Amino acid sequence: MSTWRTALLIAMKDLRVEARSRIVLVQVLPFAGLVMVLFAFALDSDTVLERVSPGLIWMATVFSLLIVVQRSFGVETADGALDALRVAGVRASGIFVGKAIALAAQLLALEVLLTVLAVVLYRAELDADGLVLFVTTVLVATCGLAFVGTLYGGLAAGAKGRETLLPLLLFPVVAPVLIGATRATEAALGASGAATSEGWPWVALLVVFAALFGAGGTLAFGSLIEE
Amino acid sequence: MTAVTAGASESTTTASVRGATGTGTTFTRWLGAATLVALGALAVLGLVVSPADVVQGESVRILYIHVGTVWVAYVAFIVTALSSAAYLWKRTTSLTWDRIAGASAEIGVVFMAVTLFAGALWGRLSWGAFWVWDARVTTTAFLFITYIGYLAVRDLGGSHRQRARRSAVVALLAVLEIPLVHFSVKLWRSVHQDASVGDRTSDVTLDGLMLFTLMLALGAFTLLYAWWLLHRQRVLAMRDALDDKGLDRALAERRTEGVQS
Amino acid sequence: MEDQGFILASYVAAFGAAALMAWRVARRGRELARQLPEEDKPWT
Amino acid sequence: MDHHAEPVVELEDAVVVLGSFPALAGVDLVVARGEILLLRGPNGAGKTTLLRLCAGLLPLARGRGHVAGCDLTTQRDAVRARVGLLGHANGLYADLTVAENVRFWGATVGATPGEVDAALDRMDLSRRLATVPVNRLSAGQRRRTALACLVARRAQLWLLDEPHAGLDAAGRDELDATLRAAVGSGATVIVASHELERAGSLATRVVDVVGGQALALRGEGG
Repeated sequence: MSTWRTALLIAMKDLRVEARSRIVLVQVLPFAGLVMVLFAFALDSDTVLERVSPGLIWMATVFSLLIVVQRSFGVETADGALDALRVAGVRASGIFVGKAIALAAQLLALEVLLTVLAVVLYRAELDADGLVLFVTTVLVATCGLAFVGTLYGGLAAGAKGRETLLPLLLFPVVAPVLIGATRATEAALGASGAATSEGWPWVALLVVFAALFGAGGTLAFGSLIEE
Repeated sequence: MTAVTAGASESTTTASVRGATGTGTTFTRWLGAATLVALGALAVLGLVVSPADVVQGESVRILYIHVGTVWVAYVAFIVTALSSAAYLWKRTTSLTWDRIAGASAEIGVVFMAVTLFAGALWGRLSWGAFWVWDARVTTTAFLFITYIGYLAVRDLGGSHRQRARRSAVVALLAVLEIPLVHFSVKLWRSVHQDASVGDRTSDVTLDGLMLFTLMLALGAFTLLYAWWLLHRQRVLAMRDALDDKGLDRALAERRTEGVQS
Repeated sequence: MEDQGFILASYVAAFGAAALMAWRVARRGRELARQLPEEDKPWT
Repeated sequence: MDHHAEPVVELEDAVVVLGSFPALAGVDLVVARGEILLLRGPNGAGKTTLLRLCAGLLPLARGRGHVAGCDLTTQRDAVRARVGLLGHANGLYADLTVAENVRFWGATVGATPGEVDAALDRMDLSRRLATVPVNRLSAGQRRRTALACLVARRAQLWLLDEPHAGLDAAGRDELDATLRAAVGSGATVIVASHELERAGSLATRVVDVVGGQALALRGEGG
């Protein structure tokens, strides 16, 4: 079975498990919304909120990424499915890409909700010409986050103390995405006077990040879950 | 400048190093002695003998520590990355590469902590701020946390081989992150309105005795790094051997029961 | 002056860390060496 | 037991080292197609290591081995694709139904829907149980579902580590019937168990795995 077909198979399985259990829909999305509301309480002045809304969107995304990754690999380790995949000789790169696709799909749903909340709660305006930049940023950043989340999620899966290990490993790594996505979104929303053109170098950084961790993950994932 | 304190800190290191027997050999004793002399000289020169800098006054003395330790920290992480690659490349090599990677990361993290601490103090004296969003300093802080994560991964359990492979991959991924963080912070600072403070440490030119003291600092800490790495690698080797021995004994006992039953 | 305190602090940090690590690794080395027969220690 | 049937497992002086401990020290074993072999021996004797070796998970330190026609050192992925290893965990997705689990595992080798239905029928899971989520099944039913996944995955060699653990009497009888049926249709089964009386009647051949540096394989009883 080619890596790509395995990946699609794994991605479909992950999304079906989510459709059946609806954990992300019922727990993670409300959590992300709650985080946005808590940010509003903490910062409480409207002008500040409007200016930092891009940062808050991506902060909430990174927090939620953590939970979705833990759920995604919790499903695998609950009954030894990840070992069973390996024992069945399923290609590790296929598992990596498959789980990354499913993770990316769930993250995109999350980011749509967070953007809507930012517009509603923080009065962020998303004008037409900023939209292209914003959508590109979201797509590329989501790929990067999905690759990194799956890579370190697989490393921490099944390890003792994984709940605290995953944030320790993941947060330093997602820092470039957090900076890049926030600055690009700022340019897209015209927040704090940034022009749309200033956003594109950041998108380039996000593309490099996604490419590096896509390639690195595909190569390394096998040896991370191999016994 | 009180010479007494310099002497005091120097003597504490003398007593402890010379006594090493367990993992010591004649070579490491010579290396230990050389390290002590270099560190002693650094303390004396750095704190007392070398002059204050005409521009920044006494605070230049911290620079010897800050630059010395950041140099060794980066050397340590390069060694960790290289030995991790060496372990992964020729899969058949012994676990020595893995132990060198682990030992080097341990001392790297300690030196990174010292350099961040000294850097903050130096920043406070030169710029009145403990922390500034400078690309290199941020990357250093970022590396500090990343390698704490690496050390956490190292004691995740599993067989020695499993630990070695997993740690090696994480070490190489950490190297992958450095350019990403550095580039993103640099791009971020250049876009920001108030121009970044620039690479502070590089625009300070030292000469004469001060330059010599700085070189001495690099040398002393590198010697310390080498000495420590040798000893730590042997300690890790013994600990692995003990783990296996413990396993042997336990299973041998069960085997004898197995045969009798 | 504030400078003295900071300068001294940086030296104590560096030398203290070095001393602590050297002492710990030497002690751990002696401790483990006692529990292992000669052939497990290639450097002796 | 006709020994000239084509061998599924051939091990010659197989040595496996875990860390620096020789878990298997020179094992010679031949298992023919259609056998139900019982590995008997105390815990830590090397039974599980032997199963994991046959599943292509562990490298051979010395000696040679072929499983399902593939070399254990050079074609380990090929071995893994043809072999099913079932430990205490069933490797199932609790949120998905029985049919969805079996279909997923079949799809990893490109099994056709027909094969999936055949696997479900073989374990008589097809009627009302097929659409039940795994998390509402009994231990015995989960074990049957896991075995159905092995069938769907076209596993020729079934390696079962303490399969009877955690099953009630009815569950165990069900499992024995399932294994006999599987062998009937061309599979080969190796069961590791330290419950002597229970598995004895099931096995066509019993081999003692005795703990010790040299893995003494004695007795062709059973």
